[in-house]
Amino acid sequence: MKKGKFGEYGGQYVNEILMPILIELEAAFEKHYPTAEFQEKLNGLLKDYAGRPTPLYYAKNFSKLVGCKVYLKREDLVCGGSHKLNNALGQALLTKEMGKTRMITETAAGQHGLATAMAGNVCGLETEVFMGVKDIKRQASNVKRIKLLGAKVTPVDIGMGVLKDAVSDTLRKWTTCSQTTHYLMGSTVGPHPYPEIVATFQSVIGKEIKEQILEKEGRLPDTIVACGSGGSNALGAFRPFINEKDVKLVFVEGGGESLEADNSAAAFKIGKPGILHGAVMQVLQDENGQIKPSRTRAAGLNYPGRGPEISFLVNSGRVKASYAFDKEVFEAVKVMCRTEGLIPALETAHAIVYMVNHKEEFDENELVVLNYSGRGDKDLETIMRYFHES
Amino acid sequence: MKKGKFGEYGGQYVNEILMPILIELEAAFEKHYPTAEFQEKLNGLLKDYAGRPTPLYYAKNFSKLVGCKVYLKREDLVCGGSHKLNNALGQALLTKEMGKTRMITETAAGQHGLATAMAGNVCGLETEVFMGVKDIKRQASNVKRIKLLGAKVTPVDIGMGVLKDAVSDTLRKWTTCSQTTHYLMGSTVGPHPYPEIVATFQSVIGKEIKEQILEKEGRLPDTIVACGSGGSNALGAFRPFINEKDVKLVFVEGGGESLEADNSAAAFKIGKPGILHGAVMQVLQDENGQIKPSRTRAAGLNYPGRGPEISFLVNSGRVKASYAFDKEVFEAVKVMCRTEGLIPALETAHAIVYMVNHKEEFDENELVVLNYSGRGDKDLETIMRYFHES
Amino acid sequence: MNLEDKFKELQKKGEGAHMPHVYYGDPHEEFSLRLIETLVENGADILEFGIPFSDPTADGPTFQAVCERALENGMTPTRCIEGIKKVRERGIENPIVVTTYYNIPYVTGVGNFLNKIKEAGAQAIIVPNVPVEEADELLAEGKKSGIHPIFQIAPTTTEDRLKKIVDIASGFLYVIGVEGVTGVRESLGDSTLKLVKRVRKHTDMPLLAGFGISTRKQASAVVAAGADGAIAGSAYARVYEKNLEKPEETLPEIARLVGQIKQGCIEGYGQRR
Amino acid sequence: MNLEDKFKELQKKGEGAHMPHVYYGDPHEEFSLRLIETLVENGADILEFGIPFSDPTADGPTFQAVCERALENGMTPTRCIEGIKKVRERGIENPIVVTTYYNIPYVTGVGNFLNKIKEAGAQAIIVPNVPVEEADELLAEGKKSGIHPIFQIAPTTTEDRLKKIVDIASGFLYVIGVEGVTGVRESLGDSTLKLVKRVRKHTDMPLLAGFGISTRKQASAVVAAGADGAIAGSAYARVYEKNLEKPEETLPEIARLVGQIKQGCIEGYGQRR
Ligand SMILES: Cc1ncc(COP(=O)(O)O)c(C=O)c1O
Ligand SMILES: Cc1ncc(COP(=O)(O)O)c(C=O)c1O
Repeated sequence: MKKGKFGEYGGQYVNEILMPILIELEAAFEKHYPTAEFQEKLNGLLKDYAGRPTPLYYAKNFSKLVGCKVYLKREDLVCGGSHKLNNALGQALLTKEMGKTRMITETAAGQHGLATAMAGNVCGLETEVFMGVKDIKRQASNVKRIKLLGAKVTPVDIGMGVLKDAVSDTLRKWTTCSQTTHYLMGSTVGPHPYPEIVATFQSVIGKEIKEQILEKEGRLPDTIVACGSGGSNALGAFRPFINEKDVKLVFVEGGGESLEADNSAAAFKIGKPGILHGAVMQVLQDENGQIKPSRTRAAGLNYPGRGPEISFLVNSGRVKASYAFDKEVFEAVKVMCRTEGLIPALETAHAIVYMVNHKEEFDENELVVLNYSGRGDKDLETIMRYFHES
Repeated sequence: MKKGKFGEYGGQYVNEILMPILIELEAAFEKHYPTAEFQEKLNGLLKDYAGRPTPLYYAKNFSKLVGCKVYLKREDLVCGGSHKLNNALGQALLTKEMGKTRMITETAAGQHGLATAMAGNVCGLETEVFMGVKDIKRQASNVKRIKLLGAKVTPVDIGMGVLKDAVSDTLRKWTTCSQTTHYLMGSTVGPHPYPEIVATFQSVIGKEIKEQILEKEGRLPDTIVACGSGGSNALGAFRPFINEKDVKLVFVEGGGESLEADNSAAAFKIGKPGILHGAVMQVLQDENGQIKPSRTRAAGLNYPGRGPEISFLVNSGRVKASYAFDKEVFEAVKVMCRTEGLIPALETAHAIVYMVNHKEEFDENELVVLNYSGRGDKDLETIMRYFHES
Repeated sequence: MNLEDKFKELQKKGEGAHMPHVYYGDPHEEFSLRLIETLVENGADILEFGIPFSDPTADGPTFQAVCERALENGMTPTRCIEGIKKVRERGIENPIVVTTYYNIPYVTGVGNFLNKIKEAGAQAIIVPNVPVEEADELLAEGKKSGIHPIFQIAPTTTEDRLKKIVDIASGFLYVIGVEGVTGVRESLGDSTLKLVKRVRKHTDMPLLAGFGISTRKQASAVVAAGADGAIAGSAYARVYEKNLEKPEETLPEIARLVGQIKQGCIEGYGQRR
Repeated sequence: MNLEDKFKELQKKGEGAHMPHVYYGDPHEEFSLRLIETLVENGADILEFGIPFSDPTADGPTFQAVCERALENGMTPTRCIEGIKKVRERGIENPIVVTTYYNIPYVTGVGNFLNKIKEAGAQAIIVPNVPVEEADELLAEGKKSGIHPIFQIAPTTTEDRLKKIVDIASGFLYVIGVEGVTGVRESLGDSTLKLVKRVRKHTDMPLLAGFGISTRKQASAVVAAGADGAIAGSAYARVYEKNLEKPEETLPEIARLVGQIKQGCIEGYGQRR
């Protein structure tokens, strides 16, 4: 397969201004990432700043409920509350290596924006975060966090004022400052080399899962379940298992209110291949190729595209795609709260829905790892409002 | 020294109803805690559920600012966002061993209430959390979390509606249900055996610090700084170093608005020994022995008493007591945000103030461990409001 | 009159004792004095004289509010001790049992404090947050000053502890019938009666039962079960707190109530076997 | 008329080319047609005919709004292609360069799409998000259908890449003078002029400079620096967007503007050395 291509997916569909920067980025990544020096810095930060390795927790009460053995990979315990920092720290270090002094990015749930601001401060880099006006409103607490850390939050009010629009605007901004500024892509999307870089930095999740499950159970899991939109936490968990053909991989995307809703976020169910934000991906679009906005209550899954690699893996049958509806998601939050005392992020709760909905399919000895991508603090208001109103 | 006594401090000043229960608790702790079985369960939960060991992070940027080498002991990364879960998990397991089915507790910042609700759910125990009406208001987000986890939150509107009153009411409630219900004391306060139990469960912090600093620096730290009121995070960090006479131990309490303010929380500065909530402690009181309410913007430090052990250690000169004023605390939050990308809890920020205020005293090779007891998510509103208004 | 003589006198008369509990200074000192007079004139045998504390953890909502009001109005331990003197000056000779939390004597010095209340005219002290384990100083200083430290016994008290308590107790034993704090309760339940009987097996010392007693029937029941008397406190505060502006107006009602409860103590004594 | 002939004609006349950029369908189709007529009648040599896309990442706020309005009003790629036909039907013979983002041809099939626009009357296509690395299909299908894929060169373009682009390009080269997106800019800066000169060293192919040009002076400067013409787009949208209710009323102003910019192209050509 050509570099940066995953079957028909991937590529570098950006304008000429950015191409040389992407080439530079790829070269920098290939040069620095494998060095012992870079690895030492990265692993140092992952361990001491981010709190890795994260536990693989045997969720006894939840297991009982779903009738098989479920381990939670606790990315919620990563500093900042989600897996996003794994990647942000890596790219921040890379930014330093490239001699750039600033980072820009976009964020929806705010988790990636927060991670970027944290990584920026640790590495002494200025940061600017683009965020759709709608997301600014519904993820208010993360906006506060980001601002408190001293990052600039730039509201994006074009389009629907959500992630898709924020990515577009960040790309535009990047064309004006790419020589001094790194675009810290937050998921396994965008033009090559981003999907590769992000997946590589996130693979620490899967590497740990492998070690930990072997230590705890002496065997690989039967199934790994992860939520996602761009796919970074899922690929992070899946990558070391892709060649382990006996390990079933399940990706759960946002179903929104219903599949019939014009703007369900379930791109694998109702989207098709298309080109957005620099790559061919599975993407929600109308019959003319106009990208459709997605809609789910989980801001972090509210993106119309699926990254090239996860698109390819689903398309080729290696990964099973599923989806969860908003209503189920809120109920799943409650289930996890009550059984294990953990408030999951709305995104993460999508993976929980999968387990609850497929109870009958698991037998009691089945070993499932659920990539518990983040904690629900950022969603607290939304969750409380949902249960209050409904 | 008599069991449960720390010099003149400590003891079991409770009414007869509770005495037999305290004796039972002490026996249960002495019986179960040392067993391999209990240790295995506890360590399993600490590792896989709570996320221990927490990192010892060399805060390079912050170190530069204060002119010595500062490591942060990252209790903010413990599940729930503070050190409180270390103790809550331990006592929840103990509750199970005693055959009790419920836990009650009080909380101020909400961190301990949250930890109790989490530990309760994991261990299958019902929980009820008493909380002053004033704290319910200013720690609204933690109240939401606790409720979402299914715990009952009981507002306490006697007195000033703060922690002191909540402890009193929990003690009262406990007298009505002590045979089925464990009072999960959240700090190193209360009658024996609580101070001992809580300090023992929290000592995991100091044990890890010792191991980690030896690994990283090949020597013990020169100074350990911790904030506190009851003293649980401080004692957790200090205990394994108490006999290491070269390690300076600093305890930072809440100074409130100013020492002159009638209700500053600085009990070591302006309190004296007295009996409250079951033990002799350093406590804020008037000349007649009436307990005075404390006041600091950090809800978790807003308690008029200092636990018996920390009272003794300060009184005997082993631990140096210091304090930080509200205004300094908010500025310290900002300093940590900007240098290290971390939003500290207002409580934790007291320890940060100490470092900032004593800059000139440190030389560059000085090795300081700052027990970073919790993250500031719960204080986000308060912090934003402070910076907005001032 | 000392406690011993009082109990002897009542035994001779064939009556159970009634000890009303008053926190001094709520809503103001003058009312407390008149309340005490009313109680004594209408049936009280012994007086439980409470010194308000900021954190009365053994007290229920009624007495919490009582303490809070008294402190807000400037009541202090020193003024309370003066109050005992005033009670004596008004010619009241019934035994007085001071109740307070341990921090109050602790900050004054326990011996010092006991001497002061003794001098003012008290016979005993109840410190609910001092169990036998912490009673050494109270016992020693009590002996020196001639003040009886009164100990409590609860449903949770083991046989072992019961023996220990009986061993060191003097004056009388305070039997807490229910698991909980002070305050009026609808029904007393079997637990109080059972506990009274259980304690009786270990000692001939006078037993006063308290916590939750507010009616003639309840008083009668505990005395019938073997107690030598009944304690009621919140029951009275609940009457006058309804009219804090002019609490004097409630004194007739309180007079009736204390008479009834005392009547219960007398009836119960008659039903003893 | 094809592009080659157009450039030859202009060279003969000693004029720089002006290529205005219009997104078709904003605020409605009829206006777009009249706008195009106005532009062509008053100075446009070549027409950049934009097919609106939902996520025009190479466009600034003006053209983003333009696309959004056109799509909201129901414009589709199919209707755009019909629109090219209509332009031709109105007798406009200037070369037409279609601009759109790659998802539009991608979902129709690139060859299919190019055939359609060719058939409708277009000569070339600009796809800003297709760099040389991803251009294989566009090149192959362009050759088959007779549509020139136009490539862009930016200030960030390395010498290496410049050679590669020059190698595969046909029709003309689109020189992006500034790092950024489409949209009016106060001043052009040296970068555009420098880049034009740099590119000129590598090729004799026609160069059109764009991004940020909105005045006679700017057009004149880029042509004087060696470009064969100037592109302006947002400049025109900025005029009619002020009166979206009756955009026709702005056509006289647009006529003046396109005349001036064309004048700049002519003047600049004269200043070339
Ligand atoms: C907690 C959490 N999980 C999952 C996601 C989805 O991102 P990805 O698909 O890159 O894993 C997000 C994005 O914000 C998130 O915050
Ligand atoms: C983050 C944090 N630090 C410190 C404290 C103070 O408690 P302690 O004195 O028991 O450590 C609290 C109490 O809520 C807290 O939440």
